[in-house]
Amino acid sequence: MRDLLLILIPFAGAAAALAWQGERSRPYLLPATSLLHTALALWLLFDPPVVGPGAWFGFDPLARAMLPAVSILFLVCSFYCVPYLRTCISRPNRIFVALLLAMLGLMSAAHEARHLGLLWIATEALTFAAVPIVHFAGTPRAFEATWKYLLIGGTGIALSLLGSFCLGYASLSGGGTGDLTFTALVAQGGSLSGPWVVIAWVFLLAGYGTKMGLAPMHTWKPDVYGEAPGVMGAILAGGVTTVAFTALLRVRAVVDAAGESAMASRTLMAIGLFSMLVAALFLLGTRDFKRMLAYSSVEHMGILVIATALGKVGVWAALFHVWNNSFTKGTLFMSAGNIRRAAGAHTVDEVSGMSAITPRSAAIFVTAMLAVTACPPFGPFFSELLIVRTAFATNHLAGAAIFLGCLLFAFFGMTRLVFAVVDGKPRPAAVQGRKRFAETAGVVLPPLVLLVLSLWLGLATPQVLRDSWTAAAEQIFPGP
Amino acid sequence: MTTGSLLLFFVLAVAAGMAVGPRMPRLWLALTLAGAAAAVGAAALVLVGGQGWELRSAVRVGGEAVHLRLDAISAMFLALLGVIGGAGAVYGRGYWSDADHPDSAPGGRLWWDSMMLAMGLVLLSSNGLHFLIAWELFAVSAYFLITIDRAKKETRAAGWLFFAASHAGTLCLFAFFAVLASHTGSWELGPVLGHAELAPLFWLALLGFGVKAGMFPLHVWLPSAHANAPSHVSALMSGMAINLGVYGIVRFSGWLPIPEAAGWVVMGAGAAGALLGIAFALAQNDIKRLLAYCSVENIGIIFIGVGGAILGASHGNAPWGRLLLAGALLHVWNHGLYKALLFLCAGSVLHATGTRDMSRLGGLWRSMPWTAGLFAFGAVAIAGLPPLNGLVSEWLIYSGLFGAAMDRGASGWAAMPAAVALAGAGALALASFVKAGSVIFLGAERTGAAAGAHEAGRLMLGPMLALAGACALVGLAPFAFWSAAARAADQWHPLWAAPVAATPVHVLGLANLTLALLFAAAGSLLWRKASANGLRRSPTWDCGYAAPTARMQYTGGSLGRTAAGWFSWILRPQRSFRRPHGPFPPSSTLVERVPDTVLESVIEPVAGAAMRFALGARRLQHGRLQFYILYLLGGLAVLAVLALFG
Amino acid sequence: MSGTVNLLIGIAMGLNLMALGSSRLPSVIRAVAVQGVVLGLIPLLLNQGFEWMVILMAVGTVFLKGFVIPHLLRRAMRAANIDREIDPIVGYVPSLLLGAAGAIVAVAVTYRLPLLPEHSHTLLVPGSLATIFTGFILLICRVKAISQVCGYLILENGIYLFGLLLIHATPLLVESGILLDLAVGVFVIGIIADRIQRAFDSLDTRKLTVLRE
Amino acid sequence: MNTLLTFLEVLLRLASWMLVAPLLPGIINKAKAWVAGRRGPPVLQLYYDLARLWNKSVVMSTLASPGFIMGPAVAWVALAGAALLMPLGAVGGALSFRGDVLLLVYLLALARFCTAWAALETGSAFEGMGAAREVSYGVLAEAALIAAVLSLSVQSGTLTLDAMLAPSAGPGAVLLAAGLFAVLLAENCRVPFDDPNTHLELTMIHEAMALDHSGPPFAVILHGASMKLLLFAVLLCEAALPIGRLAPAAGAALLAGSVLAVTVGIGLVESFMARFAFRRVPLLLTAAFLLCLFSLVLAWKGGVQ
Repeated sequence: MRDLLLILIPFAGAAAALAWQGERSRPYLLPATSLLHTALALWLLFDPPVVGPGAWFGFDPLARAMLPAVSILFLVCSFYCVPYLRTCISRPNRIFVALLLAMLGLMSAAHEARHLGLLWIATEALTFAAVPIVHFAGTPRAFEATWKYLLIGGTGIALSLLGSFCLGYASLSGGGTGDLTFTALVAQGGSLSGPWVVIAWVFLLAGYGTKMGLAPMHTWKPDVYGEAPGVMGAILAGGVTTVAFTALLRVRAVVDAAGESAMASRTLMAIGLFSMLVAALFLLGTRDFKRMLAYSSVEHMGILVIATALGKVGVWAALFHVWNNSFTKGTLFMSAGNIRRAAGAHTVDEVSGMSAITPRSAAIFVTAMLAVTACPPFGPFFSELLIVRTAFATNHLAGAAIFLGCLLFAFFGMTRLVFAVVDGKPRPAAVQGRKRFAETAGVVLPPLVLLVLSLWLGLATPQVLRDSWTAAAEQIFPGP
Repeated sequence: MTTGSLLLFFVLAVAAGMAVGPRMPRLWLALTLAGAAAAVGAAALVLVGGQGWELRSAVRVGGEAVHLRLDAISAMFLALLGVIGGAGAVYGRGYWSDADHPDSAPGGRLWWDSMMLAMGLVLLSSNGLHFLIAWELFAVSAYFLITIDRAKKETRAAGWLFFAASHAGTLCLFAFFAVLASHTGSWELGPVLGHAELAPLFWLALLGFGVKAGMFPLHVWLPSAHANAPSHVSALMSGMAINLGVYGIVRFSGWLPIPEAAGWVVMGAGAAGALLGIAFALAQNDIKRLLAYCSVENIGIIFIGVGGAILGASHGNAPWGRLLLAGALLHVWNHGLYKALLFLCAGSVLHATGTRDMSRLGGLWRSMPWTAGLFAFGAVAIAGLPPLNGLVSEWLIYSGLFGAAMDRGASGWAAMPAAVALAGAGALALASFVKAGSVIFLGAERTGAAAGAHEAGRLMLGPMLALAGACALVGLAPFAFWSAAARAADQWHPLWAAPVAATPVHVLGLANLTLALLFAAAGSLLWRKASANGLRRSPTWDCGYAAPTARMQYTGGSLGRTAAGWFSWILRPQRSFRRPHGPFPPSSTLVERVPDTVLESVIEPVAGAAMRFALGARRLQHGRLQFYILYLLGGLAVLAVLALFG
Repeated sequence: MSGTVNLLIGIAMGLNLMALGSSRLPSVIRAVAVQGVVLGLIPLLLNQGFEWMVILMAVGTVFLKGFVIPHLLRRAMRAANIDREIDPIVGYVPSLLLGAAGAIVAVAVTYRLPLLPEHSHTLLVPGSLATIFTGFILLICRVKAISQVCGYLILENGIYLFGLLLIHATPLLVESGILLDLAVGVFVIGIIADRIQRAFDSLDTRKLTVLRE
Repeated sequence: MNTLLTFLEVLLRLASWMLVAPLLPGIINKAKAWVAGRRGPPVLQLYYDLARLWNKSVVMSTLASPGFIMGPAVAWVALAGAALLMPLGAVGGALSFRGDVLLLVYLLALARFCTAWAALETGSAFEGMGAAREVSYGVLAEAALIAAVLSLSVQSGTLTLDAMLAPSAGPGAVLLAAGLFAVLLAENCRVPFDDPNTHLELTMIHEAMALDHSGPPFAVILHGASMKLLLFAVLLCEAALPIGRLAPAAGAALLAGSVLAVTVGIGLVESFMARFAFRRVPLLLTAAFLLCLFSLVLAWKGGVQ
């Protein structure tokens, strides 16, 4: 029941937001609701419920290993939203608040969904719920981004639906009932019809890969992350992508049960490395620090997928990396949002010397950039190092080499851009920005909190999280 | 006082220094000095007492139990860290004072201590994960320390180059430690000579640590970084930081099985670095670039020793191998000491005149006699001349190489060329420092900048004197230091039990001492005699030329021209020369620039090609939705092929 | 029974070609609408016995796909006062040929797939594959936003068709949820198309290439 | 007692080195004069010059620092120390230890450093030229010297001077002698590298560096130069001939004779050769270096194990 509450609370909040009248006070619903949500999520993390085998929704080990990260990220973002929405009070925020909360609910639902169809429904709904927030700015650029997001995302989602049907049909033609709950599918295991499983995997990988933003299905990402509000970028990059990743993990469990494990690893490794390569290439020459974050996100999705291809330890590392990615990406997006609003632009051609205008945000931005490029002692360093180690241990020498090479090039690109933005002489436009944008605690603390969290996660990973990841990895790869 | 408590004090003091540094300079200085002293003390306890210190704590950092260890090898480096860290801190207070640099000095103090702390932890940590953490923290703080003066564009560029190169090296170490851990099953570090399959790992270590050490040809970042950093930072970088690369290679070549070719490659790289590094130095006109290239040379000398040790270990633990390793370790010390001294001298010159361009200086000994004297002192030391410390280690390395040659084993073919290269490098170093010293300090002031110079303040002279004193100490009483180095050499390789072959270092020390006394005696005697005979001052006799001017002096460029000309095939100097002609010639100019060939002829073209490729690839993101969907379809197709037929 | 189904599917496939071949937007929209209606009816034929839930679903689908969304699209079209697709990326004849080829390939592929006996003699699988392919062609080859929306609709029709394979297996609740989602999706897309028309005062996606690299 | 004896011996050797050294330039000049058919200056000319200079007053450039006077002193001490390290035939060295040969090489380098530094004190372009040439050719000379020493030590399997100089250089002796002779000429600025009694400053190395020196410092420079010449001559002879293996008397005689021969040889070279153009100097030095290298290879191949 508690796990269903996790889905219901945000929807209740959304309903409240729709009904709420005060424009100024409505944003406070966000932190209020997500506080409840996070509290509940943490309670569930420490004291996981027993999930019935046939249950459609449930806080099973996989959900337990990921959902709290999303919840915490959302909590921090919601605190950031309050001052953000106050600055653009001109635009009505009813839809914004309601849909953001609905997204939280849908993300919880997707993470907890143990039925392929429901998982798909939640993901699709999530996609469409994000639309109005993406073009919250209301500029033509925002509309263009939304359009691409919709059509590419929609197509991808459609493919994943096709994949889900194929999986169901695999069960049917394997003599099963076509029951789409993961437990049933895994239970049917070897008797699933092989060809259909493979076809299903291809469609699902492509479909949910589009949602994750794996190359070459990533093309919507830079546009959306570049145009959407920073906090939205944080939630997309740290929350929505993890939903798609959960889906892939759950499906992978089925595919392995059907005895197609090698095929899955092969495809995952390939698409992961390709994503990292593309991301590294685009990061090398990028000049727009918000689109840079998008490519960095593509890179990290690639890292997750590669880790998933490496077996049990890899999945453990991947789950670790999900947390790190959520927190560091959140920090980056929020601090970048501050800098963008102060500078009034987001390409290095128009922005420089921000350490003089927004010293705190600039410092946080640089630190988070170092963290996300695997500089110790922040979390990503540990997870990525573990992934490299696992890759070597499983004799993926070439894979590991490419992995490290891409990390290096990504580092080159990101450091160059970020230092160019932070150092140097401030532009006159930004100097006026001093008046336009003040670095209040409300906009500086949230990213800082996430940064500290990621530091803490790296140096002293809590045992309960380690256990939860172990349990989740066990759920994906049962047995030794 | 036990080693452990001293080390704890070091860590706490420096960490506290980080905390208070930006706000309270005085307290910061006290804490840093105390920490440095504690580090030296701990190292001394290990080096004299002989037994190492080890701590296995239950505290877990990043999921790994803390495991610290200080043996003679790491103690050698820790002691140097203490000396240079302390001296540089004092110097920095005078050189980079809050008065001159209100907005960067506080940050500089913070990063200084964090760098000291990180380097100390690198030396202490005996766990791969923690080693990497400390290593990267060290790189990051070095970056921010090099670029505390972020207003200057070239400083930022130099810093970024360092950061990029160092990160490339770090990723090699990622791979190195990851493979190591995946084979041994844990992040714990220690001798694993059993795993013969790990031998190829040595190359990864050589790359990863070689970049940091500035081993030729991986030194590309070094000249600009050392030249553009504040001088006390250059001293710390060049005197200590690059030695950590040496530490890594020494450490892991002792603990891991080693491929056959390793010794040859290391010694070859060392010899090449020694000769070419100093050739580049000779051709420089920027005093700090000259010193930086000279670091490349000295690292080369050290690597000659290390490579010889590796060869010796693979040739039945020949005694000359020990000699070479001990010599190399001692040279780490010596180089650290006199290179720090020289960078501080260069810093004083820069501080007094505002330029690093030697051809704008000259005659500074009148305005800054102390700095001039100390620079000459450092020049004698770095050229390996008696009676100072450079001689001791180079003498040891020579005798090791001669020993290898006298064995007439295969390794002789590595030792003999190395010895000759070392000789050439030594003579070139002498030439470079005759050039640097004379052009900066002797003759007449070439420009107003030089004329307006002033002697460095007390805070700056003190550390310089201390370092000079250390150089003299190693030179005149080498035996104590030799025994430390020998002890470290014994602990290098688990199979090396027997002590290093006895060498008459004490005789050398005696000779140095006598010589020093005689030099002083003869000098004063001659001076007395000259003044007794009557000493007149008159303008320099320029063979009858009526009106000599300061611009007629021999310049640095012309001083180095002949010898540098022999290396023009790699130096590739860029000259722009407008000759004077006609009866009434207009102003003529000669601008000479000696870029780093490896950087500008190898790295930059490759990087440029990669960049062009990346920029070309960006066109794929052209904003046309239809093609994006086509990409999606294509990805789907490729995945299908991979899944069905892969 | 399955004869009728096959007939309807055949009609749907024909409508694919019509959508591909016609340059006039209204006729494309009409094709999509009719296809929606036709496919909406199939569940009624497929399931034995009388389940009011299924009927409700079918009616909903027909209403949405056949009337609401087409109406929305027509409005956007009129607002932008365009009624034909101008110089598409791939011409109409080539697209037609592509579509036809796609249909043939779909039929050919279907014989290679391990189908259950009760499905092996229906056009469900080839029809859905062909329709999906048609949808992709429209999405890729057309430049007017509306044609792309139509492409997306056809794509979803194809998937919906494939989903009918599982009509007995999957619980109706899930199916209806899926249908609802699809409908909402198309609806949102339509709205955004409308907004774009207002923002750019055109529905030519060639104008939507500001964001690049 | 024992140390006292050693001390006395050292003093004795020092005295003899100091006294004998100035003889060599005189002999060279005599030989040149004899070839040219002149009477030439007396053999003891340098002694007179030194004595006169020692009592003259000093003129010092206004630009020069005390290093201008320190330099020659330190250089002289370094050369004297190097001379003391040299074994004298069967008598051996006064203070010899493993690796003393390297100290010798470095003492010569120190002498070079000090002379060049003192020369540059004045800021005169001519001294600059001299110093530049000195340090540049020093590179090749030092490499050749190390190669020679290396071949000797490989030959004899030891690192102490008197052990490695006692026997002859074996198969490579001739090559080594030729190489060392060239190095001798270069290091002591004789024709064909330099012409000690030219008066065209542009063409000088050693003389150019001493242009501004006068009085006692100049005397010290000259005397040091002569000691350096003697040192190289002794090194050459002992490397080439098995002097150390002979009976003391015979050894002493042979040493004296051979040194005399070398000196006269220098004189003959100076009378029959012209000075090289400066750009050809490196070639000759490289040749010397290669000769030493070949002798090293020979020593490596054959010779006592």
